[in-house]
Amino acid sequence: MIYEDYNPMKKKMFQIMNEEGEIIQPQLMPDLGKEELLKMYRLMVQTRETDKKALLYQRQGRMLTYAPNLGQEAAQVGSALSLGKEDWMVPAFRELGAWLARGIEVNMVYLYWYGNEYGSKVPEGIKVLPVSVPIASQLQHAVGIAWASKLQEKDEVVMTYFGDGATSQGDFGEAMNWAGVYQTPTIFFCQNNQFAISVPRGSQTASETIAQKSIAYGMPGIQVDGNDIFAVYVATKEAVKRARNGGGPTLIEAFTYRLGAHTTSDDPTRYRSDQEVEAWKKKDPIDRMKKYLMREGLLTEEEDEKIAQEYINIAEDAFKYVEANGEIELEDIFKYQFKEMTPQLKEQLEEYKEFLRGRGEA
Amino acid sequence: MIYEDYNPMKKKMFQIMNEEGEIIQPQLMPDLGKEELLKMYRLMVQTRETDKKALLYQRQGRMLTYAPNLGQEAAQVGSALSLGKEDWMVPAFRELGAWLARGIEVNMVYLYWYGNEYGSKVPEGIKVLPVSVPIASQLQHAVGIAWASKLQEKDEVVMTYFGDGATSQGDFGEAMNWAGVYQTPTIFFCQNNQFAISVPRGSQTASETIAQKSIAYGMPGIQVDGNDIFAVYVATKEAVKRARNGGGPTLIEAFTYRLGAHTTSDDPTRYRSDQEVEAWKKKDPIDRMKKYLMREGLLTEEEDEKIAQEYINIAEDAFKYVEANGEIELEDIFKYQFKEMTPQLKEQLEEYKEFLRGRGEA
Amino acid sequence: MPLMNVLQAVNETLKQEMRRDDRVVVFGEDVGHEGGVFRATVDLQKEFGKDRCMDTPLAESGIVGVGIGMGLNGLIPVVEIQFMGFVYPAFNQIITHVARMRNRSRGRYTVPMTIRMPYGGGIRALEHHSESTEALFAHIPGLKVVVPSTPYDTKGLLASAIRDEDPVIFLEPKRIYRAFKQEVPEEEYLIPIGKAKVVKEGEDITIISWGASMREVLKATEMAEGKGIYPEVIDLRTIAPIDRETVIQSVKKTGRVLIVHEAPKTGGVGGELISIINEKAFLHLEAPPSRLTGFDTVFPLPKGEHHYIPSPERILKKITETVNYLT
Amino acid sequence: MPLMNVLQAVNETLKQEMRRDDRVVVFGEDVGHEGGVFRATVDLQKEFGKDRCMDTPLAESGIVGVGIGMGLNGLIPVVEIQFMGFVYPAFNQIITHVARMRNRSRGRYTVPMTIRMPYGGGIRALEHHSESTEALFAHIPGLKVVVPSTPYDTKGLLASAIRDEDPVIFLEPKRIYRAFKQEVPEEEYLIPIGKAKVVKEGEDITIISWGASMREVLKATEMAEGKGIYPEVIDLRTIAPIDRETVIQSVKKTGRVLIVHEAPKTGGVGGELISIINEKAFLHLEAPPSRLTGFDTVFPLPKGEHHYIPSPERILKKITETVNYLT
Ligand SMILES: Cc1ncc(C[n+]2csc(CCOP(=O)(O)OP(=O)(O)O)c2C)c(N)n1
Ligand SMILES: Cc1ncc(C[n+]2csc(CCOP(=O)(O)OP(=O)(O)O)c2C)c(N)n1
Ligand SMILES: [Mg+2]
Ligand SMILES: [Mg+2]
Repeated sequence: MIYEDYNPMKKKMFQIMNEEGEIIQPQLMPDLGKEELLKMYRLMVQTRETDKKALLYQRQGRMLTYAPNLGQEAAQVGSALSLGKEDWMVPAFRELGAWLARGIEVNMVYLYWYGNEYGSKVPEGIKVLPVSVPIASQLQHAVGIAWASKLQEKDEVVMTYFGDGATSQGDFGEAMNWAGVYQTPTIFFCQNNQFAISVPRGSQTASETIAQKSIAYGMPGIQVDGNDIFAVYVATKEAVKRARNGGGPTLIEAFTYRLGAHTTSDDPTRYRSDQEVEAWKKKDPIDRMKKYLMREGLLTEEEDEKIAQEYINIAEDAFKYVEANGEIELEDIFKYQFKEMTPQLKEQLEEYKEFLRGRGEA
Repeated sequence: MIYEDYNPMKKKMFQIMNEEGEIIQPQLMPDLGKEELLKMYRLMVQTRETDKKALLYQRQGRMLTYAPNLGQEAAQVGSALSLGKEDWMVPAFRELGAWLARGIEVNMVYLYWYGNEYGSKVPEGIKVLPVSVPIASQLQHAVGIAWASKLQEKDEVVMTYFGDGATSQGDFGEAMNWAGVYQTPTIFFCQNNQFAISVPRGSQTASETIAQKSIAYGMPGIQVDGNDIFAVYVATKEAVKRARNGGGPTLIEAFTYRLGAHTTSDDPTRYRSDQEVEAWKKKDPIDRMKKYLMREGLLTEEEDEKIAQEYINIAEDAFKYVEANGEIELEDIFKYQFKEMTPQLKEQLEEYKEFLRGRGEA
Repeated sequence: MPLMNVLQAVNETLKQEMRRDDRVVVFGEDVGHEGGVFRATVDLQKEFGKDRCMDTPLAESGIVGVGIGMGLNGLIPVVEIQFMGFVYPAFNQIITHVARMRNRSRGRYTVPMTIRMPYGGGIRALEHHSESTEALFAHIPGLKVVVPSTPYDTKGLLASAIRDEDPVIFLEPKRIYRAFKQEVPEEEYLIPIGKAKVVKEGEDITIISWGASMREVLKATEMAEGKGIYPEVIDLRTIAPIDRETVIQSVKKTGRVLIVHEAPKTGGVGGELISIINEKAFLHLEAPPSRLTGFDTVFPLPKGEHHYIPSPERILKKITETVNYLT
Repeated sequence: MPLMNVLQAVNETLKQEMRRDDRVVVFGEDVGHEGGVFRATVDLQKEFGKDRCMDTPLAESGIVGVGIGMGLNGLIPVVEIQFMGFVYPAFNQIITHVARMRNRSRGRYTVPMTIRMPYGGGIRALEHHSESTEALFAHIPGLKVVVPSTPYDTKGLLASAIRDEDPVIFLEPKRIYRAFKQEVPEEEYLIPIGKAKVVKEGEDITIISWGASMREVLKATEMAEGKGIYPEVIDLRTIAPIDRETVIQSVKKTGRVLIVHEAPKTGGVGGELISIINEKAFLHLEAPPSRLTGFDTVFPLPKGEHHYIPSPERILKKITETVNYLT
């Protein structure tokens, strides 16, 4: 419906709720009950609180590099909630909100950023791929998973996440093109957060929008207000439905902003102004939905505080768990190269253990 | 002019001369005198005769794999003639017509396909890069050359050649995107000859045209009748002019057809019908221009035959030269790895020479 | 037993594995309708349909990257890279994902993919069509690298590669694609990955090689025997992980070693073999282990090709030198 | 003389070379306005402008491929790959073009590019930020590979790399980017590519290493000296082409060798060194040349990192074992 009416060349961003939390396109408002609305909101709040805690632990030197996602909660949560349990999510590295929405526990996420591979051992039954660091490479996997689903008539849809910077990589073009040719059920969900580390979106591509890049691959594309969770949810939901019905892939540009640093090693004041950041803070996706919920009588300040506290507690417990259980077993470094260790690996492990034994360390 | 009026989404191919050699858009006809028209025609004929001879020698086992370009003469010659001597051409591997138009002698071309690296030692003063086999990789070089030209205010323009298949490669997207960002004077000239070896254009991308891929990179794109040398010439000429004036890159899709095999190792009857080939033969670019020239009184059958014979002779002489001078010097295998041979290379060469000496071969 | 060449053995094995397990899918550039530029996948699309044998867009990173995804979602991809010289656009996918998915996810996700590539020189081809860069793959933790040298081994090794739950780089020496035929059983059999083969027993020197070069090695060996030198010849078959046991056992017997490969000398697999031999059989060495390899140069265009590939005569010379060292 | 760390030496050298030759341009992801994620290119854009120091789109194949073009058209590109782990998308450009343009065109075209990359482990980083794959480059004919281990060498080697008319892979051990300072002359000087350095003379064993590992090697050496073992220590500095003369001369003196590198053992540069030593100094060997290297595994995430990188204690153990071999 919305895709049929939408032409990315007209450069009009798709929006349902404005910055004041007002519904400006009521006819497009998804049919969600109180519980579902609160679930959305809660997930956004959890994302934010979990993120804040991670930053705190990092600053205390208890966690390693961390990639914050402040400001991108609506884009992540709204899109991930459009998926069914049978569907796949193929992330980059900044998708905390989508991880949580898919049912991954905070323990796991923290374990990963703590520097332990077990943080990537996604529990059975949850179809989420580990963090993918090499920019845009995961898009190819998303196409493959979707193609396999189609070939096996599994009816799964795949949502893959990437940034504005990722659109410059060869793998972006290859994956989009491939999805177009084989009409795979893949949703390419670009979080255009306006920066690739220090490089602004305008220096990344001369294309006026990311959405219009869909034209090169013969697939629908849309630019949505990434800070409007309803717009994100509706646009992804419809793309998921079309994909599931054999209608092929979609490119969605979620227009948003990274309010924090690129990672904890980054100092964003080097490349952007406070004004810009302040202007974007006014578009905060959580504030916006909170206004909506309060206006609708679905949330009080008090309840809101309680929700936040709940997730602060969960985050603290999770990190306690990680600090108590976050060390790795030496064997694990060797055990997962192949199904079975090669003689070389066994020998190297043994030699190293002997060294440790010699020092009374093993 | 033509680009301002052209919208690739309208899927209308740009044409000046129809299949009967009639000028259907006289207002766009380039202002060319008899000599220039005949130069165009002669180059096309030379391309064809040189190609035919190469195929013949190949079939006789005197030349190696060869990539014929039958049917693509107008696309190659028309585009290459739009360049000035100061400009660069960055080819793939099927651009015989463009090579000849740039002033490369048949000797060189044959030497290359004879299996001798000296065939790629482009003479000083001619700005043509060697054949580039890895599909789409040369597009990046074309952007770099053009960027260097811009940064050094050299006013050179770069025309790079590639096929429809190349548009699926990551390097295509990266190069196009980069050219858009830095507005480099690069013309991306895609010979859409409908096949990448056996894979038809329709299986290569879901994009309805190659031209519309330009939209993803914020640059103008046009689909031209690649068998209409005037359309090709005018479209490239205008793109070159705009590039030279700082107006940035252009994507040109020359809609054409490979009438011959992919290479001499290929059997196209495995993947396409005789009817299709016959239908395209009717669009032959040389016939078309010949009709035009004869109608305009600029060419007679007799003159035409003479032209062909002239180039047959040149081709035969060139191949004679190559057969007499086509062997390589052993040292040359080692000499061009670096400016100076490393001790390792010297040793390996010496050891091998000693072996040859031991057999009385050196 | 039917007679087959290497190419036919590839084709037969693909068919066999596709029949055996309908999760096996084959794709790559021109592999579907056309049956591959070498015809290794001919008739697969006919027999198994367009959902099991697919033509792909011209994009190697895609072929491997999409293959990863297919492997993660229930299929067993056997992909073709048209020539080894065109695998580099896929290097990022191979190194950063194919080789790492199991380890990264602590076993939750695996990539049961086989990456087939025609490899090596000797067919008078254009640039990039003749290289042997097996050493690049052998250095990457998480990859197995296999090279058959006969039709018989091709079948047994390729079937093992496809059934392996981990990724396997399967290199097909195109110089011998059609060079000779051999009896190849119709029934299934597996040759284990990671096991070298003593092709010929001997006392005087151990020659280690693999792939197409095995033919030159065996010719040289015959010539050596004519001179009273009896080499033991090992076909390594798996480049990673190397079968150290077979190698060491032989070197302990002969005390002398020659490694023959087509790849450039510096950084080639020969270096690794020599190091292993030093580590495990130092006291048995009676001469410096030697290498006969490609030069440290780009593989020449056809007019220079004959200089590059180690010939039986050059191998013989090295054999003689190594055997005569200090005797 | 000013005191500098490795990072400052990189930055100073880039400035010096850009001042000296206005054909030198520097570009890569975040290198312009931001000055690089490690700040190696800080202030370059300020001093030389946006036409000499540029931010690029996020595309490594582009960085190298576009760099080739710039090199062909009169400029001297010094490009940065943000981390070595992200160079693989550019592998095709490096292997099929950077390393081959001179040879392909019989000298008509050359690629005077320097490709800088932060390299190696030890900074507790995310996946792909810690690898050492110098062996992959060292195997490719047409590439030179350089790794400095001190601020002083960084300056002399980087200047040589930039002035080299052929492509140079310049690997910067990020573990020691800020680890220590050294006096570095303000004036220009060049350290020749292809020359190793004897960092410490000794009799008992030759230790060969490069990059960040030199620090652990020197610590282990001190510990060994405390036990009365006197190693000769060689900083290889250039990985390709290897300075065989310096290596061989030392081994002939000591008769024993230990090679230390952070890359996985199998297929690492250690293997090539051992082979060279066998070829050139076999009769001088009193013990099997040994290797202490990274494991044949993926480089672990930070919680496992300390196991992976060869420590002084492990180096010492190997030294002792090698020196005590059969004595
Ligand atoms: C292939 C590759 N090159 C470089 C990097 C280093 N890097 C990490 S994140 C990043 C920027 C990504 O920008 P974008 O795609 O917009 O995602 P965002 O960080 O904004 O979420 C870069 C350059 C990388 N991870 N992978
Ligand atoms: C990276 C890479 N992959 C595969 C090949 C093998 N190959 C050579 S030509 C070709 C098809 C090219 O098609 P297209 O770009 O349309 O050009 P055309 O041959 O039609 O001129 C292929 C797959 C190659 N040369 N490079
Ligand atoms: Mg971004
Ligand atoms: Mg084509």
